[in-house]
Amino acid sequence: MSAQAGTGTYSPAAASGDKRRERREELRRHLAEDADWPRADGRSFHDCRPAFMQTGPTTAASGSAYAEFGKTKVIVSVFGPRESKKAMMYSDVGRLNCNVSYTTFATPVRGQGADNKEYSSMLHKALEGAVMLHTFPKTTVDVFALVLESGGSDLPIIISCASLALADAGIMMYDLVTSVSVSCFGKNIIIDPTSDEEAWQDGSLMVAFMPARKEITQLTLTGEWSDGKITNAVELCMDACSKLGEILRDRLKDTATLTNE
Amino acid sequence: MEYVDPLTGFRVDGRRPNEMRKLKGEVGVVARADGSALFEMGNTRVIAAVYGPREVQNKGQQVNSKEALVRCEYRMAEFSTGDRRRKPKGDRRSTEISLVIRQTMEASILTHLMPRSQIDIFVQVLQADGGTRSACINAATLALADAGIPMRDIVTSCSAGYLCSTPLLDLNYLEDSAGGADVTVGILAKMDKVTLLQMDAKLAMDTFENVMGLAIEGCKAIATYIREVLLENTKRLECQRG
Amino acid sequence: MVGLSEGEKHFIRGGIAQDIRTDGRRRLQFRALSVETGVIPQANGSARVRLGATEIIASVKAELGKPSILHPDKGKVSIFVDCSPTAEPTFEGRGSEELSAELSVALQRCLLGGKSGAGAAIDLSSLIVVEGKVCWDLYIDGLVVSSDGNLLDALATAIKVALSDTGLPKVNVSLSAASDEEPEVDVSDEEFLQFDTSSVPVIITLTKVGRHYIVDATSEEESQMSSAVSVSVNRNGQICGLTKRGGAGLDPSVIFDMISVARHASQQFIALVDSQIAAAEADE
Amino acid sequence: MRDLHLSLNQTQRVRLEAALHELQSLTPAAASAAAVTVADTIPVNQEDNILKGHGTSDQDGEVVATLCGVVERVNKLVYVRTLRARYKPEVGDIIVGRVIEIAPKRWRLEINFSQDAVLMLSSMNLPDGIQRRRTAVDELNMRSIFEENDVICAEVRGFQHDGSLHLQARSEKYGKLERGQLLTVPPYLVKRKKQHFHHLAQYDVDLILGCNGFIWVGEHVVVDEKVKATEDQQKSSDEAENFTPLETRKHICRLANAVRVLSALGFTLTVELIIETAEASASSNVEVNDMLGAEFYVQTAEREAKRRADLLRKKNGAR
Repeated sequence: MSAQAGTGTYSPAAASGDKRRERREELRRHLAEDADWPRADGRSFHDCRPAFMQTGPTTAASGSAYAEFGKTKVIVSVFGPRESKKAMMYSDVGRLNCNVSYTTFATPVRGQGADNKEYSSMLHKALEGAVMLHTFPKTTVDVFALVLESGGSDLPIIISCASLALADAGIMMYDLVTSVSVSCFGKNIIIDPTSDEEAWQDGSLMVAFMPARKEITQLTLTGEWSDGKITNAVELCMDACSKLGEILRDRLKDTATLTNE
Repeated sequence: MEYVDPLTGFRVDGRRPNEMRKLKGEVGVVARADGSALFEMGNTRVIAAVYGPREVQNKGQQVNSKEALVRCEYRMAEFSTGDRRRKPKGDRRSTEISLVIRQTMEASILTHLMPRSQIDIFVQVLQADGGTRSACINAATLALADAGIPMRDIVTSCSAGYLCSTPLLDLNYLEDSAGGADVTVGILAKMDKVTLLQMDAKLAMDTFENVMGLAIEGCKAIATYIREVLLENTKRLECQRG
Repeated sequence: MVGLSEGEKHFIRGGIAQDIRTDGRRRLQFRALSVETGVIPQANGSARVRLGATEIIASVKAELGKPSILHPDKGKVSIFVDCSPTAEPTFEGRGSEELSAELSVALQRCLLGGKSGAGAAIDLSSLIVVEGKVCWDLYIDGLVVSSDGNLLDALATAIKVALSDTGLPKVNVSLSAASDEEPEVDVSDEEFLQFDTSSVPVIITLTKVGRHYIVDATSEEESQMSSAVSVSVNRNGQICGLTKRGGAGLDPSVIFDMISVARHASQQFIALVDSQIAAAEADE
Repeated sequence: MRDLHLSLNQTQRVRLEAALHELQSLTPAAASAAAVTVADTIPVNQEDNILKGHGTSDQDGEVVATLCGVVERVNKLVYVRTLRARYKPEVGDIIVGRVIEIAPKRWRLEINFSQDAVLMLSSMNLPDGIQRRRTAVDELNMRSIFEENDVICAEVRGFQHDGSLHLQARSEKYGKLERGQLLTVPPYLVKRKKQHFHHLAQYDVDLILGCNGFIWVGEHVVVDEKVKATEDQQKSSDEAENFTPLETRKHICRLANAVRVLSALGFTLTVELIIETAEASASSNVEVNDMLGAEFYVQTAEREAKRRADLLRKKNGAR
């Protein structure tokens, strides 16, 4: 990783069981008071974590991207378009193959990330609508996402990072896809939750969005929601997605100028 | 545990030693399959669906283009056993039973009449209470007949065991897990030929003959029942066709 | 797997636009629903649901277990779906794994509520026998026996019916003085406690074909979808879960519109399911 | 009953049973007596030098059925006529099929037979209608004639020496079917007749009863306009203007549902019966969708029982 990724100082990660439980107790207390409380990392409810994104960490792939949002670290490689391995029926359109995996050390408990089996198909659905599949008939584009460390909001970060990697690979897309999730606590909505916050949430909502076309490619929701709350949360997410889209765009421009020089 | 009451001679579920559980067979239970059937032996309940004969889907599996390729998959529903445990799909037991069912059915199907085609038999156990492989074979026979696939003969299967010095017909799960011998027999009913014979544990030679004889009697009774079901169904279809 | 020719696809799209689908249904009309309870006697509750040619068996099994340390005041519920190859030859072997996982996750999302347990279909605290010591673990299994589209809605319906059929045995616990010891548990064979299933939601999947939405799509119609939204709605009209399916992007206003249409359709469907449950109970 | 799992109420159940019972009593006893199942011995007079046909085999000198069905005897030939089974092709049968694959010089079609059927490029009329040798260009343009998943009507040409089943489409009436729906029924419900194409002028609908149990219900197409129509369709990019007219569509759906109900009841599908059923639903103001409901299902069974009883009475009266 380039030098700018480092922050200069470093401190040991405090993730021992007792401390985690303490933080959860604290969160619970705040919830009971139902007041605006500072989040564990000092953010306010509608603050996202600083997004660090970069293209080209892996050289063997056609395109790749690295994303780091707080503790969540994701790397995505894109291969192809290359000939479909599977003996498939004739098809006018290309295939998009997505796979999400976790490192065994991604979670506090070893190997827990493997529980998120559905992420591969969720990633596929979020990206499918944005990729111009008809531009590479009879071939496959493989998207491999690896979560190095899971620190909450994993799937949205994977989706955003994957769309950056696709763009880096020069795959034709209608638009970039960015994704943001929110957690709901009582009547409060907090954006870009960490793992601790996700573990206590009453409900969650995730939006994958194409900022320029203003279209939602994926939307999931759990927990009980009233109509108005859904609207608010979705709008909040879309706004965050648009801003995240700008960051992606800047990264791509940076890469383009670098290669031109 | 007393599996046979020494005084009355009745078994734990109230049956006599040579008494079979209640049978139920029904064809046409899966709308989209070419043939399908439900078969119950007491609490054991299975569904079989037959797809085909149709063009061989994976040419690599075709061994002989002059005969139909018969395939079989056995699956247990998550809720089919008393204690619920998650098992990976394609575990060894399922693979073994799939193979047993396939070989047993293949012996009866006139595969040479359907060259270059494949027949898929899928059996799904809804409830397992002993004798699942027998129930699966019986269901598969019904489903194959429902699909109009030509067969040499009706194949039926039944099990028998030996507990408390008594040969017992059609073991339920409790009796099956008692650790005694368990003989599963499959026969071609009319030709009077045995196509499947499996046994766990050990038995004296002459006892074995008795137990096997009992299982064969069971198979014959099932064959009579299955033919009734099929004849009934054929007559009904013919009447409605007009 | 359905392959349709351009002509047929065009015909289906036209039918949806003109509000008369290939089987004569209107866009927001369901296929015939039939319901049976107690089909798996070994389970605590079970149901068979048929929606057109789609057939689902759902079973609920309850086992006594220990609550997790994080949630000592709550029982546990897990939901799994399996697609039998009897329904579709392509489901053989590992062929149905992806679909089964997708359906399982969608059901978990719609029925289990948030991580804290809020908004769950089943009140998890009602599954507690002794706080921190003994609770009920509910295992909900869905099996797709025959498939002709709209599996998710049919599965959710089957689970709702199976839960209404479920009786949990009454448990007597004799607490020993020492709190470390395992409590003695006596499970009654005769007394059963019925569940409160009034808050179990239904799932309505709206499939978008052209500019219109349809409910209860057959597999032929599903092959035509550009996108679909599955919304889980409870009796009070609250949204308890949502999944968007299909790749194409949707305008946010369209999604909100689909949610409100689904909510409207759900109230009709809940009434239909309730009447079928009542009829099934009367039949027993 | 297969296909339709209806929740009948008590009275409907009784009525349905009565109707089915009536049907049973109307069937000549001989037909029901001739029913056999797998492994049943078929009684024959051994001295007659009989010929063993379809669905029979020789076992220790006895003629034994290998299928469930009804024993038929034609002169010396004894065979079992199957009921539910896949399609058994005969030369000259008119069938409806779906293209599965495009292979060199041929299309492969699913026609509910134990193998895919083959339609050679040389066995069909080219769009220009001129008889000539097929060129390499024709071969490259095959996808423009039929592509994967297209529904096609064709005729059974026969088995080739390698055991594959070949079709032909050497007439204008054969070819691609568009703008309608395909239904599948068990092939035994479709009887071989002189006429399998039916233009129901009163509805502006084409009904094709394929011998293989594939039934097409679609908008009527005038044969010589076929080519032109496809061109038109390509021209008009706006799909909405091109939809089947609502009236015609209602007729198509009504006829399709009539086929669904009749096949679920296991009644032989004749064009007359299909029309009669559709008409009956329309005249008693049954909504198209409600035709698949329990009430209409029972009514259809009752109507058929009555129709057959009348038929029988007429026959007996004539005698």
